Amino acid sequence: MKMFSRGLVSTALIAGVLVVHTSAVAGTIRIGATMRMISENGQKYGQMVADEFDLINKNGGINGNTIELSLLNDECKSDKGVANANKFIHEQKVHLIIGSTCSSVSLPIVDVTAQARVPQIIPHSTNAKITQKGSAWVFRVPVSGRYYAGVNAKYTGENIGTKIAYICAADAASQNDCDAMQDQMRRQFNAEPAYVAQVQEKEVDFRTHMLKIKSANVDGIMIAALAETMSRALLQSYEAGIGKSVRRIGSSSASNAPVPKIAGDAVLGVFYTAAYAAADKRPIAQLFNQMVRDKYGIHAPDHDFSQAYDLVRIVEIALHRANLNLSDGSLAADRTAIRDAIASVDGYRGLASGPISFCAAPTPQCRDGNKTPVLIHYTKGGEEFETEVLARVPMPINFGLE
Amino acid sequence: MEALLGFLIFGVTIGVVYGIVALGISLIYTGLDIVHFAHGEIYMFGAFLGLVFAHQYNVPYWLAILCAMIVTGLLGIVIERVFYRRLTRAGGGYTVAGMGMIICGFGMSVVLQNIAFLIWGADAEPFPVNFGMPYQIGEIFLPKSYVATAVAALVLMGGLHVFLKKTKIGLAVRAVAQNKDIAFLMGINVPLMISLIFGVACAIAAAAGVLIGPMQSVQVEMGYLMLMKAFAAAVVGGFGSLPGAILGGLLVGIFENLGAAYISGSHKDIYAFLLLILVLMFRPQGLFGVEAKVKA
Amino acid sequence: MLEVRDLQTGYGRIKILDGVNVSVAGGSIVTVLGGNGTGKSTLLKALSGLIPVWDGEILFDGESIANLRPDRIVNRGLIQVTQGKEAYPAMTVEENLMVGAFTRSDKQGIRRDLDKVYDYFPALQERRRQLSGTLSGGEVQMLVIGRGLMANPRMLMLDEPSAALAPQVVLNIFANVYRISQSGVTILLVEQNVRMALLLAGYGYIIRDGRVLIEGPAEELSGDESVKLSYLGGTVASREQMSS
Amino acid sequence: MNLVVTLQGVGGFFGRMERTHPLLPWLLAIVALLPLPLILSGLFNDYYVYLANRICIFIMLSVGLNIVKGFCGQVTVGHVGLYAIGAVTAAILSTNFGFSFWMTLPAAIFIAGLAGVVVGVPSFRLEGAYLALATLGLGESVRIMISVTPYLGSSTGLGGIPAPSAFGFTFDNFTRYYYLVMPIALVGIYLSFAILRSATGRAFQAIREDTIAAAAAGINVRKYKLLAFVISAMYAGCAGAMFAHMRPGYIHHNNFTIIEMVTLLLMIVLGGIGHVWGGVIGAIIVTIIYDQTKDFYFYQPLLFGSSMVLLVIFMPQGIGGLIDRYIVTQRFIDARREAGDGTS
Repeated sequence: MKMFSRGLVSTALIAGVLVVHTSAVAGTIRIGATMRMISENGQKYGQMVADEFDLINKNGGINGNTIELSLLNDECKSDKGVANANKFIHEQKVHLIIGSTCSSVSLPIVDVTAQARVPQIIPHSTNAKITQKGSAWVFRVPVSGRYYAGVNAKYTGENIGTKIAYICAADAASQNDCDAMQDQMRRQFNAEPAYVAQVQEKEVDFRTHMLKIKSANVDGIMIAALAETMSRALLQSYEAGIGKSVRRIGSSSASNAPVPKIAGDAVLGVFYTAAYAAADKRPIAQLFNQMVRDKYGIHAPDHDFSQAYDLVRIVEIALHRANLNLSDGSLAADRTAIRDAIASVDGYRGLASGPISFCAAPTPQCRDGNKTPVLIHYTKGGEEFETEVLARVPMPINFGLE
Repeated sequence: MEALLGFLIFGVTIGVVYGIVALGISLIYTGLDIVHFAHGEIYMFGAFLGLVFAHQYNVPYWLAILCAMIVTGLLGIVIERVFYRRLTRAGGGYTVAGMGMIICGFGMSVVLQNIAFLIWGADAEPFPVNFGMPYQIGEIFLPKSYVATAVAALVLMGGLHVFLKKTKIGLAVRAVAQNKDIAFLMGINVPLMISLIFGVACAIAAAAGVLIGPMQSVQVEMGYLMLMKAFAAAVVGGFGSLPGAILGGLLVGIFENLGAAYISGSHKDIYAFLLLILVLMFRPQGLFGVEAKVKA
Repeated sequence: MLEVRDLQTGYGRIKILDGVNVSVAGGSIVTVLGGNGTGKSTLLKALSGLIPVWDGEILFDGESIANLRPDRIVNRGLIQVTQGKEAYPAMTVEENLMVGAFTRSDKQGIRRDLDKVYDYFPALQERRRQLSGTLSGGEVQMLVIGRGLMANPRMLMLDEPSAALAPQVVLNIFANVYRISQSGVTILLVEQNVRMALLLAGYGYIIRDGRVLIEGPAEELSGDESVKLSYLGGTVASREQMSS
Repeated sequence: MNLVVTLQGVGGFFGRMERTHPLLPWLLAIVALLPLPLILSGLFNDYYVYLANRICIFIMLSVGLNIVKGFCGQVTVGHVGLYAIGAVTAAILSTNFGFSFWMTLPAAIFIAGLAGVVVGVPSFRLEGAYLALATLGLGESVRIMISVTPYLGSSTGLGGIPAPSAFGFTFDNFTRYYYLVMPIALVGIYLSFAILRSATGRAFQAIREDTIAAAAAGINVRKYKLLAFVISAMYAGCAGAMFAHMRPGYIHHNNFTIIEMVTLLLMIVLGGIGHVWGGVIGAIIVTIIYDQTKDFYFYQPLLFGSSMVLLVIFMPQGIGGLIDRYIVTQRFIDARREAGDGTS
């Protein structure tokens, strides 16, 4: 039993050495962001978010208060994301949580923030369930996956055909895109999928699937996967001998820069829906493209950049509006005030493909900010890729809801 | 029928790559009596080095393979000398102490992956190599990169065979692999040979990495899945058998592609594990009946 | 030629040899005798550098070779021939022999020595392309001696060449060991087979419990019946073997 | 040196307690650990209570892994697969069939135990690295199965797993959940001790030291190897259920990857393989260090990986080994001092 007591005391010792983190300082708005940082773009979004908040501080802050951002990596793993959220909420006592970038991490964090009554705003997780949970504390800047599916299905069924093969990677966003698309094809055109393959999140070899798809004589292939996985699948679809006449449909991650970079010419003609097109002709979009190119060395920002940027702006607006006390005792009240302020954002027009509006009810209608997907296709592959906007489709507010 | 031929081609092209990596794993096993759990990361390093040579220094593809092999081989020698040597010197065997080697391998794999991330970042890098138009056999397209992979695998295999059977150093390597004490008594510098074995195994893995680059692009996380498949290949072929490793690779490649084609595509990655486990359970010495060292 | 002074060594923390003194003159045949577990093999391992020397000295040609790496010791011409079961079973006979010549680079000399080995042991020449795993026990013993010779040794240390072999075969091998010795190679013979070893050798040591118990010229030792009976484990068996 | 004196005083106290009744010190420990959430949230904040919960789950995992690895000497790297099986079992039973925690916990333990049989059978024929490969393959197959099967959560994960409740009391926040997982973890540690001290534990150790000698001594090697795997699998299953029911009640297949396995390995290596308290010490230290180094996320794998490599090379016995050595030395000094006192 000696051992036991020793164990106990050493535990206490270790706990005693721990650094006690910042307690509340008046005049500071604390924001915690959890993202997948172990990826090149993730790192850069994170950097951009941090830079933008710095800029706000340099320009005098918000109503005299400064913003303190703390950025943590969740590796796109739900348990790490939940741990980060808890750290933000209980240790750093943040007023607002930004994150996560992965649907499978955002999903559980929604429950955490709902229980702890902390506002959460999501930069780019598209899984429809996130806002369908009915939490009053969650806001989503990006377009929900169900809108993407509606637009993709309509375009596919009317212009390409209804015999579609699906390759769905095992991450929450892609899975959702895949399922929703099949659902929409059924609903709009009464079309069953011609072939469905479930693959690993980081699958590298798709050629067997492609050969089977080839022999199924399909009109189009939907590839729902994260950027690297998708680009491999695109390349290998040509290796398997599927010609250009079969159109490739991407999930929203097709907008990420690695897709044209890795897939090269295999990306030509691939179309997808996203929340932002670098080919956007508006001056604000051109300015943004220039800024990202100069500051972060990215040829053209994908919609994840634009959504992160819009998110910062929306947070800025909301914080300006919120009546914050920022004292130790007012944490709960401040969190509620920020939530209500974000909910009051109406008709924000930034980089996003359509106006972003929130409202108070804890429903997807109120909490999915952007409802305007934009249909894009690639006209040039490689690092210096080019895209073209095919259509901008405002969706009816109740679209795809049961 | 043509579809079957297509599946077989895919199985063979990926299978030879599994086989090459398995060759290295087998070689290390014979030479050092350890199963190297960080070999996937060595393979990844090789792929990245190949990319660096091909795109930053603009050397031709075949030369990039060679350069990557040399640099990765040296890297392997350093790792073996600095870290593994202390463990293997303490004696092989897989008692509680021998468990250290496995854990050390896992730790090393995490370290190497993190270092590669810090150097090259997390994003996948394309490895475009222009091989020209694919061959066409009936309805089947056969990209030249596949042919190049198969040829390179054969060259490596043949080269290794000649090295081991026809050269004096190769003879010494085999002697060390079979019995270190006697090799020592014959005046062979055993520590040097062990380093050499490790270096050669790492160089071979690098070649596999560069070969697969054009097919699958290059990414920090690419090593793990390859390692699992290569383990399966090495076990199926009989651990410690060099021709067995290549045959095992082909078998795993074909098995998983046919499984994906005719059983269920979604479970493609499980087939290799299934094969690995079945072989381990019922024929631990491998399918091809070659003499393998089964450690107790 | 070889001087061992107060040699202490062992495995891990267990001391096996506790101050052994052995001396071998150039050109002679010296035998070290002892039963199982008396430390004979440990002595050889320490001499060829496979295990560390704790204390004491090993002088070869007047130079200390204690705690040198085995391949360095081999380079000086001191070669250990291991027991017969330790050939490389997955290599051919000739490959086995070539492993022995690893330290050498004179192709002509190697060729000449190969012929010499085949001359000593014609059976090996017949089977030069066979895997050594297919050889009989006696042939493997010949092979490992031949392998030792391929290193062009100045002194050869033999570890129980008679172990588990038929008397006729043992006779053949010992005859060849004698021929090797005549060609100018110093021999240190470690044996359990007392009678044969003492017939061949000029001087003998008997070790027990990690120390030299008795030493002397071979004729004296072989005359000393009490030595065999009291101190050599397994002598009865070997005497029976002899008489059969 | 005051610390040492205190340690010995407390140790002696517990020793006396144990002589009174073997379970007494454990009950006392539960009582002593009861106010921990209050202390932690008072000294620091609620986040540390959350960490305490995580630590309890990791303790279950690493103590279980230590039984098969440390006590019995079998190299397994498929432990996260069993953990996943426990978690998924609990999640499906509670969300799809409405079972309560008190039903899902034994079910998870049972199903994981069954899976432990499957993982254990290869150990009859395989040793060392071969066994590591087989268990790695099995563990990874479990994860892939989960990731491609919609019913098992697939990529969306399984969410909405309810918080356990008993007598109208719901364990729905960290402080409350702590009072559920802390006793379970202590029971886990106690059972691990009990197993080690029992005839079964001695059989495990005999197999670890020398399988052939153990068989020669009449130990049914297969039976005990299998038993070790099954017991460790049950620990993993229990940890899985504890993890699944913890707020926010969400599991995803990427919680069970090889990286988690490496973290587990680091825990038992750091704590000391085969050392009774090894898993506990490792789980506590690794969880806390992981948390404290969160800001350096780019270098965390480097830190963990290199500490694994260096530990294996320079401190293979881990912290547990150091403590053991300290205790042995201390007892030796005590004995000598007592002997000295006796003569003077």
